[in-house]
Amino acid sequence: MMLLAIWLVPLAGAIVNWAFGPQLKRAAGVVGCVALAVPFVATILSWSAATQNAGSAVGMHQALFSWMPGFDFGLLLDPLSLIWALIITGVGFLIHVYSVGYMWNDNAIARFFAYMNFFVFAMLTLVLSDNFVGLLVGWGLVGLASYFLIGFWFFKPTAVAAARKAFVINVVGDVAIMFAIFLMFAKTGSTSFATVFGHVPALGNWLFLVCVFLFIGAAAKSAQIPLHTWLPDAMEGPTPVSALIHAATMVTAGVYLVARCWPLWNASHEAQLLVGTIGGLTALAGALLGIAQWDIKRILAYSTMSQIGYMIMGVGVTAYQAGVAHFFTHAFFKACLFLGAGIVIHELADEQDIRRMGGMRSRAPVAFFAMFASVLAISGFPGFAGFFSKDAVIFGALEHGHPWLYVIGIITAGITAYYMFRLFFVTFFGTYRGDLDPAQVGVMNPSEPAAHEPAHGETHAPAWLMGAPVAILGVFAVIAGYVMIGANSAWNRFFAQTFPSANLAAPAISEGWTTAILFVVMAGGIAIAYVRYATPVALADAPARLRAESQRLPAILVKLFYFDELIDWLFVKPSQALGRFFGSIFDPDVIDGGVRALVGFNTGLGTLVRGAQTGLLRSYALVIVFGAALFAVYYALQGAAR
Amino acid sequence: MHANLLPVALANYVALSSVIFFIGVAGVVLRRNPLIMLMSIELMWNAANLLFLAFARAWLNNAGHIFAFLVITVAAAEAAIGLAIVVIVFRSRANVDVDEVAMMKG
Amino acid sequence: MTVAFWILALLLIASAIFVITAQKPVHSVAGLLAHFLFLAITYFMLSAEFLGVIQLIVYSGAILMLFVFVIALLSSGVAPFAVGPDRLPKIAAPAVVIIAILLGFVAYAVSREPAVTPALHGVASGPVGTAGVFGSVADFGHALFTLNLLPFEITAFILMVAVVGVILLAGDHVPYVPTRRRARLVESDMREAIVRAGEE
Amino acid sequence: MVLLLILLPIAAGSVLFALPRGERLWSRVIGCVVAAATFALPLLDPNGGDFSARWLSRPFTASLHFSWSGFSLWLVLLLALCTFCAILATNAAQSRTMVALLLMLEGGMMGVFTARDILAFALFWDLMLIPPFFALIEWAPHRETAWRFLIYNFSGGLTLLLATAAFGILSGSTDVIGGTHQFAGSWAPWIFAGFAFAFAVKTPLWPLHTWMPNTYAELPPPFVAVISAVQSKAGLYGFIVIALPFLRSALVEWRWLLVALALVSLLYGAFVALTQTDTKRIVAYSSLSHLGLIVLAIASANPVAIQGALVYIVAHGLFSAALFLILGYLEEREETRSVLKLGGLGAVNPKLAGAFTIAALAALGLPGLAGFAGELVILTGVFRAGYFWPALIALVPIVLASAYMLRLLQDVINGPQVAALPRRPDLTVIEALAVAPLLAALLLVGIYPHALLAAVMR
Repeated sequence: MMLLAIWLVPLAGAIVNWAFGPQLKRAAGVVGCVALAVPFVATILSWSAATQNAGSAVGMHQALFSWMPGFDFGLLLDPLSLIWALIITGVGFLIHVYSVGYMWNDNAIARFFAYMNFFVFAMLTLVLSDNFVGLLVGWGLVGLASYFLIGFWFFKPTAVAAARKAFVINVVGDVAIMFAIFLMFAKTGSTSFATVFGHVPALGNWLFLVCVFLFIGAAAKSAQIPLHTWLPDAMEGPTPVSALIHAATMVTAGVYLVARCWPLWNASHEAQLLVGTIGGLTALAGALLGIAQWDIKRILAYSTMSQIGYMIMGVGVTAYQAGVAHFFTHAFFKACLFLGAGIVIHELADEQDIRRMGGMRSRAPVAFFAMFASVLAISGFPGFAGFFSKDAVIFGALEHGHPWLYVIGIITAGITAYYMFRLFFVTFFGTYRGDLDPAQVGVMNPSEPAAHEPAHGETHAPAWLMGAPVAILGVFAVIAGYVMIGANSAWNRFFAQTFPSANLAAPAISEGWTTAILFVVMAGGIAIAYVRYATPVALADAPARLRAESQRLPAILVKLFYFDELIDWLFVKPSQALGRFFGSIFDPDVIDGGVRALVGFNTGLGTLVRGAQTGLLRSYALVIVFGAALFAVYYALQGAAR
Repeated sequence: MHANLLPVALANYVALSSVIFFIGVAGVVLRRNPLIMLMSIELMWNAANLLFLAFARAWLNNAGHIFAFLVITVAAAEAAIGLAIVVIVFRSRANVDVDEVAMMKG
Repeated sequence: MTVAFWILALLLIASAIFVITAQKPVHSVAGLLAHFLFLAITYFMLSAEFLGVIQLIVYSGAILMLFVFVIALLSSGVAPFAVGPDRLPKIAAPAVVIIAILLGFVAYAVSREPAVTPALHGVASGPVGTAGVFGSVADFGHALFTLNLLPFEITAFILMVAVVGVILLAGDHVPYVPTRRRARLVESDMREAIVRAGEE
Repeated sequence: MVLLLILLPIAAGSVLFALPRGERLWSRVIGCVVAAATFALPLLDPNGGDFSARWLSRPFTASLHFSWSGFSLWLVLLLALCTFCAILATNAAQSRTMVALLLMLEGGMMGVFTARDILAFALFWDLMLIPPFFALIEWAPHRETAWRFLIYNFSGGLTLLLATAAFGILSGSTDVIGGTHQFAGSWAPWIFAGFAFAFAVKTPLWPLHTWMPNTYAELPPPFVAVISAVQSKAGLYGFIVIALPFLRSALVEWRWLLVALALVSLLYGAFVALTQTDTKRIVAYSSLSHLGLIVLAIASANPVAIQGALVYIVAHGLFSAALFLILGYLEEREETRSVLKLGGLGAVNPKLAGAFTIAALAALGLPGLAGFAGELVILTGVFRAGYFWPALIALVPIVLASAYMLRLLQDVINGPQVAALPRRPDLTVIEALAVAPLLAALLLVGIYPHALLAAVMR
């Protein structure tokens, strides 16, 4: 019952908002928030049941119905899904409250909350399902919700294109998971987690293939290279969407998938190597790309990609607790960063270019303090949430025997500190630059302001609607890591029954030294950012410096490592060319041409014999007589022979 | 007349019927006037009927009579339709030369 | 009997030839009428008195009347037909050959005796009109309305279709020629015919 | 009962011609009632409805034998539902003629789906081709489309008849559908070829598909809805009830060809759909792609894949009917079918946009809607049958489907409003009612496809 409540209440909220949207208007926000508060409370109430060892397996399980013969559907709440469900409903609730303020003056507020609630339902389907098909259903539905919300302002062509791109790339992931399901079903005859994980040896040679295809799915959803290009574009959606879907929850589904399938990963060393490497590379690439961005949300998007790279690296190298821990802390500080950025964007009437911001410290103090905490957290400053989890991931890579990933992790941490503080300094320090000529700060093609047209009788939302969630998230960005202190922390005990404990030899560099190295690298990153953007000299000269930097950015970073072009040239262009060739040459000329040749042959034959059709009645009669005569002759000969 | 056998040899009836039939054929093939063509067709029908009746008499089996009866009705229907066609062709062309009515030319 | 047959045969052939050689359709009709009369007599000689009567009533009475009506309709007032030489179609020569072959076949058939002696299904004796006598009306009617009822009904249906067809065809609507053009054609042809008649 | 199913629509269709030509209300009312009746009839008596009368004794025995059970029951219901919705959506000036033809089409197809005798099947096969032909003659802008449709499909009908005759003569009886005896011998491949050609033309399968895009683009939407949703399934139905049970050995011998053609259809349709600009042609080519998947399932001859094929047949019927009806509404409102000209419809006509979105999502295989269930189970079965690469290749069109379907959807309903387009009111109640059952069924089948199978497996 409890599980059904967690699962279905958001759906009910979505249906109510969808069906009665025009009547509800702003009350849709209340419906949306309640539809999240209920499952959040229900999840907390289920805590003890979900962590207990009931019978053979940990957690609450509820079988629901047989979807198809051999495909049974049920719900499962164990510690892993509990963590996700808590973040989805808890952080989701805060973001919903924030959204009421953010969407206060948007006419389509009911539609917005219908989509948001639907997303939560889909995400809960994903994490609560006890089998791969249910997971895939949730996987697809969150993609759909993401599609709707990215393209929420459907009159903007850029938003529409971004939504399509996100959906199509996510479908690549969906079909990859589908193929993994075929493999598992063919070998184990089931799609339920329990059965598949109980028969890992049965997969035999296909184990690596299963892992690869599952990971393609994870990579598409979690924006791992080379399937990451949709995530920065997805920032076309409203900011709360970016916070909930493209930072805190949906994009971490890949982490969930790998963590959920730990028995597979534990059994396949190649898969660990693959996933760890991709995760590390993504972390690095995201951080590098974050350096060259000016759009506040795109910087955050690349940082999300980079941080998920860490998580994937963590779970990939089988440091599952560490990877999940980074998801946990990241959800708070990244949501906080997005929502804070949302306050800033809201304050500036939808301006997103940080070059045209500056001095926001006084105009948005709540955002300033919350984001400061979060920036420190994401940089891994000791004492803040990110410090504990990121440290664990990086050290885990070394611990599990991947020194290269360890090095990449440390380098990335430095870059992260640099570009996050760059964002922070440029946005909040100095003086406001929005009233300067855009070209003066290096903005060549300024965006059109005001994505949504202000409605008549526009009123201001109460300030706490947006401020309180940001503040709460900011607090969590500080304290969320405290559950992870020490080897016998609450966090590790929580997952003791879920993930296997590995007995590992102590690595060459101890955890303490790792922390020290990380701190030095991070401090270096912050220092460079401070020197470049926040010294009094730099602040005084900010417009000129920003302009100069805009012109000097390396082309490869501005072009985002040419991934978009590469995908375009490798897949999109050939597909279109093929389609055009088939549709306008092959179909009409080759296939129909063949048919026409047949027709031509027949018409030719017809022309040959049409001479006989004189139209003269009497010659027809004569021909009939002629035929009759032939019969007569035949019978005469027959008779004569007899 | 009251004997069971034919008064005249069956072969003679066959020959007579054939001759009348071929006269009908000749009429259809040689004449251009559709009315005379139709009449020639009637000749052919009747030649066939004569044969039916002759054989019926020879074998004392009245199935031939039934058939001849049916032939007469069908011939009547055919004549009616044929004449109707002649009438409408004349209406539309004021000319009933069958060689000039060649709409079915391929 | 034999003599009667030969006379009738000659008359039948002669009238048939007249039918196909007469220049005017009315003459042909007259020839056909004579032909049908002789044929009816032949039928009587073959003990088929019902069919002989039918021949007279239906053919001579109904069908030939139809021909006469059509001739009268078409030739009222104007020169009826564009009468030209009755050209032979181009394949006349092979046609002659074929007909010759066929006639040869007929002669051959006549010259042979039937290979099988037919089994007889009744008697030809007794007064005409009595039941059970071959060729009597009662005998014919019995056969028609019992064993052959279905074909008989189908024949009725065929006649009905013919009636409907004739009404459709000869009615006011001539489907494949636009009315105005048809009227123009008829008009011009008639004018031409009158002019030609005046010249003659 | 079962005869009523066939004869009622045909009779009602004939009677409708007695109404005046421009009649719009009563023809639709009668049509809807008849279609609803044909929907209710099998539901009242799901197992019954067997009618049999000896038709031929020589040279082989054949019966006019009809019944509904299992698989055909679902197609009968699908057909009745689609016809109902199509008639409801009929809004042309000539609705009388259209409704009458739709009913006759329904009757003919009912015969195909309920026939238990291959000869009767072949008879109704040809019969069901006639109403669309007349519809094309009446409404298609190009006369040759009608002839192309007729010639392609009747040549299929001819090989079907020849194969039926050969089958009957060699096995003694054609009253066999529903049984499973194996037909072997040197003639088996030829008979299979005859059946397969007919079914492949109707489905259609590459390279016999070129009649389809024009036909679908030029027929009035209610007609395309029925033709693409149900009539195209006749070929697949034939494969499943005739080719699979009786000619399995020939099928197995030639399955490499079927698999290859199915894969080509899958990819070919998807690639072409990517670049077409006519909304109806996009969906037409997507049909080529989707139905290729079902042929793949049949060629694999794996029981799981066949179950999936059944689900997908129903799913494709539902979403293609919905899509074509919606595209019809769209064309009626915007007076164009080019995606290059359309745009921004969502703001003006939100209900239309919503319905369109659901249908398009089902078509691209969104999890939770019917299309996904079919795709997943089909490919699972195909994979289980040992077709590793075909199953992998068949995933590519799913990605392409999301690309072309979203392109279609977004180009029409999203983006800024186009000033040149006329602004028309949103869906009327009747129009919405015409697509609502289809969309609801899509959702139901997507969430609980087992119900569908349970009825068939019983």
